[in-house]
Amino acid sequence: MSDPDPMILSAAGAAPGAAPLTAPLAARLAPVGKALPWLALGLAVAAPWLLSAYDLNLLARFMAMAILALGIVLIWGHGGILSLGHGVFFGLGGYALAIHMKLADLPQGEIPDFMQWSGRTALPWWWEPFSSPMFTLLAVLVLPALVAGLFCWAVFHRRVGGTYFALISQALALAFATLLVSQQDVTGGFNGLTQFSSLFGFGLTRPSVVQGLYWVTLAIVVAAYLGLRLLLASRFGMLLRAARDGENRLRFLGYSPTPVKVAAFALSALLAGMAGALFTLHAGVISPALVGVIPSIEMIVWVAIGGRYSFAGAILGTLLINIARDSISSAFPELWLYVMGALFILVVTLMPDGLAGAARNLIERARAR
Amino acid sequence: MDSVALFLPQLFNGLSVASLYLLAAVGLALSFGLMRVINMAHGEMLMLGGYLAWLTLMVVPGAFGILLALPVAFLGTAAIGALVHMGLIRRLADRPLDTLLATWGLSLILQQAARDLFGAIGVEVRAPDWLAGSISLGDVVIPSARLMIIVMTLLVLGGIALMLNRSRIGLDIRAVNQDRMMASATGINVRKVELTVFCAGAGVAGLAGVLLALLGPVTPNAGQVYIVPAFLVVVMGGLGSLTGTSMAALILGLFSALAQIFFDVSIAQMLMLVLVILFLQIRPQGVVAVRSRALDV
Amino acid sequence: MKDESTRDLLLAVDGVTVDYGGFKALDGFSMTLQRGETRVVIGPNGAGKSTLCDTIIGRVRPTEGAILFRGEDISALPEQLIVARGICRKFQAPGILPSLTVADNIGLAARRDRRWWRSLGFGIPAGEQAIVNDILEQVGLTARRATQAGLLAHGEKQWLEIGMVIATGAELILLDEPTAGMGPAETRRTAELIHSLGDSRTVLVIDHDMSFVEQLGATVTVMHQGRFLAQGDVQAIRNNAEVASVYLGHTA
Amino acid sequence: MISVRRRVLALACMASSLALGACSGGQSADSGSGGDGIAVGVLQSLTGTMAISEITVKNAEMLAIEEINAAGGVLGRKITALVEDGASDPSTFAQKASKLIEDNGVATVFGGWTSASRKAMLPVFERTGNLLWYPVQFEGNECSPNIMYSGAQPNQQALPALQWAVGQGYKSYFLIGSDYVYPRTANLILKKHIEKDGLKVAGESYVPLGGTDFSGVIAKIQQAKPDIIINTLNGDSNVAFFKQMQAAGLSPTKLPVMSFSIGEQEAQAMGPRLVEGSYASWNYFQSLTLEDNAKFIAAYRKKYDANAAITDPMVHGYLNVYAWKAAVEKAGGFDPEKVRKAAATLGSFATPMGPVSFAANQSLVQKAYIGRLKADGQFEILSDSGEAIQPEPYDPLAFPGKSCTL
Repeated sequence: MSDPDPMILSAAGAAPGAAPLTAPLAARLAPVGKALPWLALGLAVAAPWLLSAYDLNLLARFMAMAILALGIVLIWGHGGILSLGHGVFFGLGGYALAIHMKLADLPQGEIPDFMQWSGRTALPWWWEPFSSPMFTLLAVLVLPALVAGLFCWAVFHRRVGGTYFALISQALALAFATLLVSQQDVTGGFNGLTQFSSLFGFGLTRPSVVQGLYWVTLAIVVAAYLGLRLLLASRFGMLLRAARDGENRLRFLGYSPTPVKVAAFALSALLAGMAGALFTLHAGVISPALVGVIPSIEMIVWVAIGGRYSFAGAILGTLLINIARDSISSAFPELWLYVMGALFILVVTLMPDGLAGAARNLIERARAR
Repeated sequence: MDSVALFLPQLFNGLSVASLYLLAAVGLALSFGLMRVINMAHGEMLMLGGYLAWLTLMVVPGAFGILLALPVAFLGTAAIGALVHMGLIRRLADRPLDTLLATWGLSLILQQAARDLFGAIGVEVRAPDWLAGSISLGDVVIPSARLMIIVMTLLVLGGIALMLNRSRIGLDIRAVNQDRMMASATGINVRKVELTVFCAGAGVAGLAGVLLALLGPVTPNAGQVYIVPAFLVVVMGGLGSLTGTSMAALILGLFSALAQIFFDVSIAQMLMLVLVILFLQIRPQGVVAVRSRALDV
Repeated sequence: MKDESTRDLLLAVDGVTVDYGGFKALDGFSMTLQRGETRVVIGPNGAGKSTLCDTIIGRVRPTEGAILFRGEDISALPEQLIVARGICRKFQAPGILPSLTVADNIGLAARRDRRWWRSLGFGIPAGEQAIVNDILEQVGLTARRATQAGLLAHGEKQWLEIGMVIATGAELILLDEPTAGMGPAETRRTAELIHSLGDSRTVLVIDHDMSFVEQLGATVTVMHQGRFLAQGDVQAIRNNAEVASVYLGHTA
Repeated sequence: MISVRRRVLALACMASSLALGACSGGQSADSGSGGDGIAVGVLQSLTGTMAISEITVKNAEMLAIEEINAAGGVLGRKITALVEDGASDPSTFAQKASKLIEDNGVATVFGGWTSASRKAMLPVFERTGNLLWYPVQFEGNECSPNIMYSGAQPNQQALPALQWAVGQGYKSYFLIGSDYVYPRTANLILKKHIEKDGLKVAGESYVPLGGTDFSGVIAKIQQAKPDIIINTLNGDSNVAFFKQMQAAGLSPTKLPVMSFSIGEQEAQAMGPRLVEGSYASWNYFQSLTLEDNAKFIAAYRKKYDANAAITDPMVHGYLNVYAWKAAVEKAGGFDPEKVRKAAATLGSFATPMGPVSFAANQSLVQKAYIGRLKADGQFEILSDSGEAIQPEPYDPLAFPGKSCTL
């Protein structure tokens, strides 16, 4: 991919001591611009007091998804790796936590109901360690990253191209979802896993717990946002962009681009796994319908529309698309697929930098005037 | 279950599955070799082929109808292919991953449009009696429809090979495939070549749609079932090589059929992906590697 | 190699053939480079000059023959390991990293520890900052250090890439048409730059521009159809009838 | 100058404020339970793979609501139906259920089709203490106080079908299904019963949902040579299956097929020619000659589509609304807790499928019928279970020692 990188462009443009704003409009906007992010953060923190329980739950789910979107910006926008299989890593995180919660709810010696009606009489061995909260937390983080790292390495170390990667990752999403459905006796099959009552001893229906989990999600969004920006500014970020712009050039400078890509991909999968676990908490269900081909590609839509180079854009895109889907699909169910298809085509062809790019252009135009 | 006795019929089934994979993949593979883009709406060309067959049979029912449906589907989907290429693919030249996404958006729209036009539940293309029966060879029962698929695939394959190796446009295609800069410098109209290949590929997918309709319902998401295996065939086949694509389709088709002797279809699907990834470890350049000087930095 | 001891032999290309499905871009080609030498390779289009570079840095694998660097056969090593051995190449089309700044481009090239996990830090490490400043000065891009490399003028990109190649600290530097698209003044500066590398680096230059070759004043090797044709100083090559016919034959 | 960071954060702000705006906008749609209306939720998939089936159930539920309103409502209050789309996605069902209950304050919800959607909604109903009326046959093994299950339990559809087949003298059974929960669990129960009866399970195969390649499965069937196939395939897969069976020379008249998911609508869509002669087991067939049935069919066709096929789940959806009305009236109020207790003690009430009642385990006591598909897409009813069958959520043979504790 040789797309320009507008974010870096403007970062480079904003050299210390650059000319002060002269345009009165921009001058008037500046304090607003300064205040807006804090206002947004304030509103987001205060959301539990401002929103109904249902709306808060909705926002919490979307925030969880935004964590995944941040990871996609890292690998797609800045690493040039298009993954059509991030649902897999979302699912791994979600299922890891779901298995723990299922086990936590079980009376001594019992096995989950779906295992019984699938003809099983004992827990599968690999369920056992998930009864430990520590192991589960570790699994939520490590498992997706590990699988993603191995997968990414297997494809890229033999220098298979980016388009191939996209296609193979899509096949991975299909295979993962199909496998989950077919191994009903250990995965819950098509129904997925649901009916959780507590997490680490906290009742999930208690309002204080619900609010607390929302804040935890928000904190992770903010932390991931800041962390990723820091990472991008580091030499690692430089290497990643270099691998995107000139993989071979990087090789001929003596670097091996594969581990850079693998590390970035594993990190984005780790974020996806966290997102999956938090989503499972908020939605109360994880199922194959959330991890297959279609959901995986929808994740790309959020980022494409928000702006593939912009972390804030990805958060915005995720929230917007999901809110729009929630309202449009209720009112005009048939319309939703047209809207999504058309949005995809238009954004990709006409504004590849997404909303964040459009907003940046507007600001720059205002500044130039 | 006696797996030895299942071997022969599954071998034949594997051939017919491989044929469908090949028809679905060949257009993708040729376009990919030429332009480095993948059309995610290619599956919908299969679907359109199926609906065109259905429409043809509404107008001309009976045995003749299904024969007429083949050219109708080919030309119809090729025409749609031309629109897709001119309206979308060409605009996104040099942005392969964006092409992937834009064509996926298109696939979504086409599916929903089919749902609105023809209904969500799908339509049935009635095979004429000479295609609905079967031939018995000892213990192996061979459905005529599947035989027809294999024969049609061989014909299409032969046609493409003839076009590539014997015609003027075939020469141009091979030239562009080798080195587009040089080809363009020698006066070959690269855009025309790309358009031709893209349309022909879409047309072949349309044919596959007609044949698919002999085996199952034509539904708005009929194309989705075969498209992911077709992608894997492209990945495994190597860049723009007809031989490589054919061999990859054969390997994957036979593999998926024979794996079904021992596993459920779901597991067989998973194993197919594992096979492809393992294969790439050994031969990342695909079954057949076309060595070319046009390496990019 | 005549009377120099093999101790000073840096690179030996030994009977290398590169076969593109019947077309031999290199056909049993051999040459050697001494430590500290500057060598120019010329030849008509399609003579195999760029393929020679490609083969040395591992972008193309020879069908036959070996490439010995300090006596070690490197023809099967991955690219980054070849670079680690001390060979670096400047490409014909400027191979810079467009979304990084000029300084970061050089900084990346100047890194001594190129393992990925050592990249988890910020900026250019203090120890390497001096090298980066030096090289920026050498290639005349100090004033442009904060500019995004993609925004440089064509000539500047060429210099930037030369700077990157030097910054890797490679002992053997391959420059593939370093003056392509440059005016006479810029060409002269490039020649000076190559001169200034002195004896510390071995340089292999590929170029068409005879005036540039003259300014370099180095030994010239002529290739034709993937084979060795002639070798000598500029004057000798100018007077070589065989070389003249090859060039005329191809330009006619 | 506005720095990049600030600009970027500004966008985040826009996002959150938009999110907040849009979210709180949702509350204004609240129609509430006050005044003279009573809000109920109708939650089916209007989009996605399940839409084709679920829309007809939604229609039947809306018809019942309309009829009740025309007749004066419930306890003198008109019913306001809030329709939501589950989009064939379990987590969307859960989300919309909680929206209906917590934001819109509905008194009860009618809806769900797949077990996955029901499983995802169940925690929402248990948490909020609301009540779901579920209209589709399912695999049992569930018993929640917050769900009224009117669709058949396995012992009201699958087992009667097996009993009939045994009675016909079939000895060797091949089980084929889509790869999801209902087929696998139904087949698990069937296998236990087939083995207990000393008969043979000739084979068992699953294809992924929506799968259309049956070459491998048919080869196995040809190998196993069963007497009858028990088919729990779903949707489009059925067309492909029957078509490829026919091409292999195994039409339903040669090798009998008993299906649990092919109703009148599916038969009509597939082209009855393809499935003619195959068997089905349901609690309702459109061809039932009952006065209430004729009335229902006429009303439905008048409102929606003069040629509409009427199916078992539609009738269950329809009767659910009437059962809720009767229970509310018996309880004298809308409190879900009281309504469900009243429903379980309602006794027999009239429906298009004849008189039925809810058992103490909140499932429906109903008859099972076996039908054979005719060329016109209607079923010829071959036999019925005689008296109504008591629902058994846990099959005693397959799941010994489990029972429903409400």
